[in-house]
Amino acid sequence: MKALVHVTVKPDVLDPQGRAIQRGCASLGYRGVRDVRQGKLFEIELDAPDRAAAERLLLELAAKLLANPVVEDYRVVSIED
Amino acid sequence: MKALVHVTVKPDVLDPQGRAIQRGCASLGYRGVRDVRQGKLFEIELDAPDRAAAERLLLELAAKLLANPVVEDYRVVSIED
Amino acid sequence: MSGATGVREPLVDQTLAREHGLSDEEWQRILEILGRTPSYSELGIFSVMWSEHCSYKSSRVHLRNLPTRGEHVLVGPGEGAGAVAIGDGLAVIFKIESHNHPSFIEPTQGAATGVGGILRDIFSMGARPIASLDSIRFGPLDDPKHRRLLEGVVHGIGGYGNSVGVPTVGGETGFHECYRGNILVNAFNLGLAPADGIFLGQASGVGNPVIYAGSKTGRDGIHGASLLASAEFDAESDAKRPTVQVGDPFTEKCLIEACLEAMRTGVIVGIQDMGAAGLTCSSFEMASRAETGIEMDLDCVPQRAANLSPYELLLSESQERMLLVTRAGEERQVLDIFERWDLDAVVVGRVTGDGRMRVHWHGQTVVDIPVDPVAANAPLYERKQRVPADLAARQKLDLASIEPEADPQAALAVLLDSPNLGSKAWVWRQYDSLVQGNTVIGPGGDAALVRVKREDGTPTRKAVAMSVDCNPRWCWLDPRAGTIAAVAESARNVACTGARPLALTNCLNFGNPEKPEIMWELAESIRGLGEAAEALGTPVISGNVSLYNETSGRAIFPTPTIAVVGLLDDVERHAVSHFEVAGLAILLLGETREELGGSEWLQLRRGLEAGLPPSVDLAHERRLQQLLAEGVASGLVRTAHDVSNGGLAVALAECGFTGPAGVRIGARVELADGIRPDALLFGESTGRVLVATGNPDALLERARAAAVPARRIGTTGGSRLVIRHAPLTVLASGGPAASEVTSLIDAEVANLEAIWARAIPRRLEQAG
Amino acid sequence: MFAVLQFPGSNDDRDMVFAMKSVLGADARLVWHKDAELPAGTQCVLLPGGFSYGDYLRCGAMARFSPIMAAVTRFAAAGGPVLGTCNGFQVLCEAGLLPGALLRNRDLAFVCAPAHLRVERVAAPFTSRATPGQVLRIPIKHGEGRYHVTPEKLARLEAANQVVLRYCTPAGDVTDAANPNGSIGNVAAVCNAAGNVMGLMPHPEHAVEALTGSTHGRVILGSLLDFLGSRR
Ligand SMILES: Nc1ncnc2c1ncn2[C@@H]1O[C@H](COP(=O)(O)OP(=O)(O)O)[C@@H](O)[C@H]1O
Ligand SMILES: [Mg+2]
Repeated sequence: MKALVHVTVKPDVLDPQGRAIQRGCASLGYRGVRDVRQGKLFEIELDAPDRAAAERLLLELAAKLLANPVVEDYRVVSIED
Repeated sequence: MKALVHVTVKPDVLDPQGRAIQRGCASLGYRGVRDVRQGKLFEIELDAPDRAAAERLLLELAAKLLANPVVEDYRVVSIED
Repeated sequence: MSGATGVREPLVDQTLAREHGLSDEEWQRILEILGRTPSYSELGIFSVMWSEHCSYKSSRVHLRNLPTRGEHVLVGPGEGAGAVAIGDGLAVIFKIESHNHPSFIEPTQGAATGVGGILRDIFSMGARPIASLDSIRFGPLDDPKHRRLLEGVVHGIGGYGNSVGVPTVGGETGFHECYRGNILVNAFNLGLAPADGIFLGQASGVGNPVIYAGSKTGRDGIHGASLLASAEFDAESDAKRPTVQVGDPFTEKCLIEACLEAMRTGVIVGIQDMGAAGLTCSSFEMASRAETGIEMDLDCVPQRAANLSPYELLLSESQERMLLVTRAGEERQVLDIFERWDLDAVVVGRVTGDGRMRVHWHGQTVVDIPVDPVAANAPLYERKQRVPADLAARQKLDLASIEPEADPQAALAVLLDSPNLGSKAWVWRQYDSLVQGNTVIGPGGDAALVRVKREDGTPTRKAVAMSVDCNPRWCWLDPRAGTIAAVAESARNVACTGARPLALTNCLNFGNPEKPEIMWELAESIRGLGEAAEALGTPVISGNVSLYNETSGRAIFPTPTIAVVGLLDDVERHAVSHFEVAGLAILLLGETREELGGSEWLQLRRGLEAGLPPSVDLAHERRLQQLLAEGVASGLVRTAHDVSNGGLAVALAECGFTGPAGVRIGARVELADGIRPDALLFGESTGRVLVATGNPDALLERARAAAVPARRIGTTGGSRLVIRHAPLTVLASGGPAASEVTSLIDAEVANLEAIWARAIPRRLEQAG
Repeated sequence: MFAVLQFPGSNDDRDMVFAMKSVLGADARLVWHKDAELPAGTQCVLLPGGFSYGDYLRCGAMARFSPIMAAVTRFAAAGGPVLGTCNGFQVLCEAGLLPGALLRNRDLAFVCAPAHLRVERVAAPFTSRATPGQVLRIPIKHGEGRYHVTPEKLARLEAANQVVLRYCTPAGDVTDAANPNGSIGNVAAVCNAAGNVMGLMPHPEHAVEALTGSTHGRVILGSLLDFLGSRR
């Protein structure tokens, strides 16, 4: 199976990368870009008996390894066979 | 509007991060995780007259600023009002 | 053999050979060597092995004449790097290499993999890498593209070097219009090895196993170094672009530790990294040096991508890979060590005695060619040379017609604010210069100084000094003289710490050698390199040639980057390049002549790049370096700073503010010479060093005995830099009258520092 | 005996051993991350700087799962002193042995420079040799050293005297300009509630010899030595 996991910085944590990109947009003339937050994307290929099991495994993995819950949120975005 | 852009490492390009994470999963006992590729996720808030215009702008931005087209692919995943 | 491999491969013929960069004569030669048409894989091998990058076919006839031997030289050019004994049973191993073309395409990864590659050259010889330098050159910073290139390259060098735990202790950063289409990224590394424990890239011992270790092979960089670095850029090169190689410093760090550990088992016979042209180049070179052959099975090669063809497996430039030969039957010990570090390591072949390279894949022989004609006896060219038609015009400069500087203080500000003379701290603050705990002088001094610690962690009293230098404008005005000056400057920088220059390495960055004018520049430069190396007693122990540095027919200035390495016997006795205390006498060693040709002042204040570069007196340089070594060892010299770009005024200003953050020390200086004041302040006469000493008389006496011109010009102290001028004519009539002494510069050191410190950052902060 | 952990990608491991052993004269030894137990006689655990596992996911994220970390957690729970510098600090945060997280520097660039640090807590085992308010000069070198906790959490840490060092000016003033990475409250070092686990971004092991720039690192490493009473 193929899955996608999103990891994002919690809203109250400063994201200087996102800010720098937003400023970069502005200086390139893209004034419409009001806010940018940068997160991580994981494309994962895994073996699991079914989608429910896959989701359990992915959530566990995200909580333990892919994200640092002190500063990051995570969610499983898609699971495909 | 709110949009999501995915930036991923091109398939033939080495992704040391992803490889290290895959190995990490294996050593944590998650043997089912066969491959991991790490990419970037951008949550963007922007003003645009309509979705088509937003998409045009985002693709332009991705090519110029968010992704490095020499080693990365990008796609606009969603645009919401 | 061709067509028998089961994969769809293109038909091999002369047209395909041309597309592979092989000339018609080279194609004929291949047919003669093989007695048949090569297979596709074989064609690929010939094309990379005979590329400029791997074969040095344009430069080798000239490089042959360089002095490469010396009392202390253990290994000269030809191996991964050169080695010099430093006593205590230790040797330093060092080399510089270019990664220009990949860095222009993808600055971060290009620069990162450049660092990775030079590190492998060093540790593959049994040395622990202990210090890196980088020499980087870009187009002007008003071009947003070059701001991004600078940021990317620095990010790449730092990202890789910091992560592998090797300090980057110095370098140089330059900007010039001529690099707009072709930036330069030269990476230097120096390692430390037991003098009797140096490993060579030799596949000796028939029957010994050949081991592949490190990262898996992917499709990265096929024809990367070889073809990219052997042809000019043009609009089409985008399409031909190979998959960019990505550096993996974590794997490299593990590879360093695993290789050094494996070398201690005593079972390794030979080892080399897979650099340009990957598996092909490393196996051919190792077999060629040992006069053996190799038989290899590509199916054993660890693979990252699916369905790799033999052609791709042989030519991939995937990073962080090594090829080793061990004693037969004892390979297990080595394989176990790699496994402990979680690295792939597998036996992929055996050493044979028939002088052939035989490669199998899916049960078929895809390559069967004799080693020597491909490696040791690659084609060599004595390319045509021609003096550039505009050389006389470049060199023409009538000083009398150059308007004298009316506002020296403003000129000093302009010089300090130029990206070439301004602070490079923006660059080197992003590099870990401290890891390994031996950095006595890091970036910011004339040369870096690194204490020597044994592999078991016990410190010695010794230190190694190193500096990388080149003035490309001088080399463009006169390639031979410019190269001599680069060697002299690099050695002088090293001597300013108190160290004795030992040997050098070089990276010759030039344009397209098929153009006779470029070939002339290259030949002249190598001639100068040889003369200077000979005269200064610093043999050339390694190096690298990077040609075809041009875009759309416009070549870079000739840029022979020189890195001299020196040895200091007692690290506690060294000099720094800034003023440490007030109240010391300032002496100027060497002579200031009326030389403004090729100077920064002439370019920045008069918009001219012309004239002859300043002359170099190599005999004087050698005496000067000897004097510095003695002066430092005896404790007389506490500060020694080379006078280079921007001349005496810039050097004096730098002495005042390049010490520890927040420490500023001014100086009062009086110059009494009969030459025009702008040449006095901003001329770039070579062979000059500013020193600060508590005992000027003793030092002057030593200088006299050493036949080095020296004079006291002032005293350290205060918060201002004051430079006054008392023309000689006045002196002759009985001492300067107060009214005739003119104040040329009178400025707060803090203000000068502020200008200097912002030169690069303020340009990077521009929008876009 | 000081156990200096060696993860794949550790860089300052050998430097830490050098500082403890060759400079301070203590017994120090490298301990491989795949070992399940600390060597017998371990009195203090040091987690060195570097880029464990390349810092590829997040700094310290993977090292915390190394087999040796379970033993370190037990050692810390039993009150044994544990010090993490730079990457070691990041590992301790990831492992939950210290509060907070270390994020990408405010200005996004790696920075290698001397830093001035004001001592906020004078106590064994890490800072007994310091005086309150003393300013130490110790280098930093990191790309991800921005200490983060919520402001409320910071207030609790401060109230419990868990902030050990803060970035300051040479004169000892804690200012925004003296903050090299954007850390909340200029925090450069924190300890756990029990006071036996500390993490700091600066590198005391690179400040033990005048020859290489500073000896202020000895204040911290020497305090540990005093605590162990193992000076030879
Ligand atoms: N790219 C770089 N990497 C590391 N250090 C650098 C770099 N560029 C310049 N430096 C350092 O900045 C200082 C000034 O460099 P430079 O102006 O070339 O000095 P010099 O004229 O004495 O050769 C030197 O100490 C040098 O090592
Ligand atoms: Mg220089």
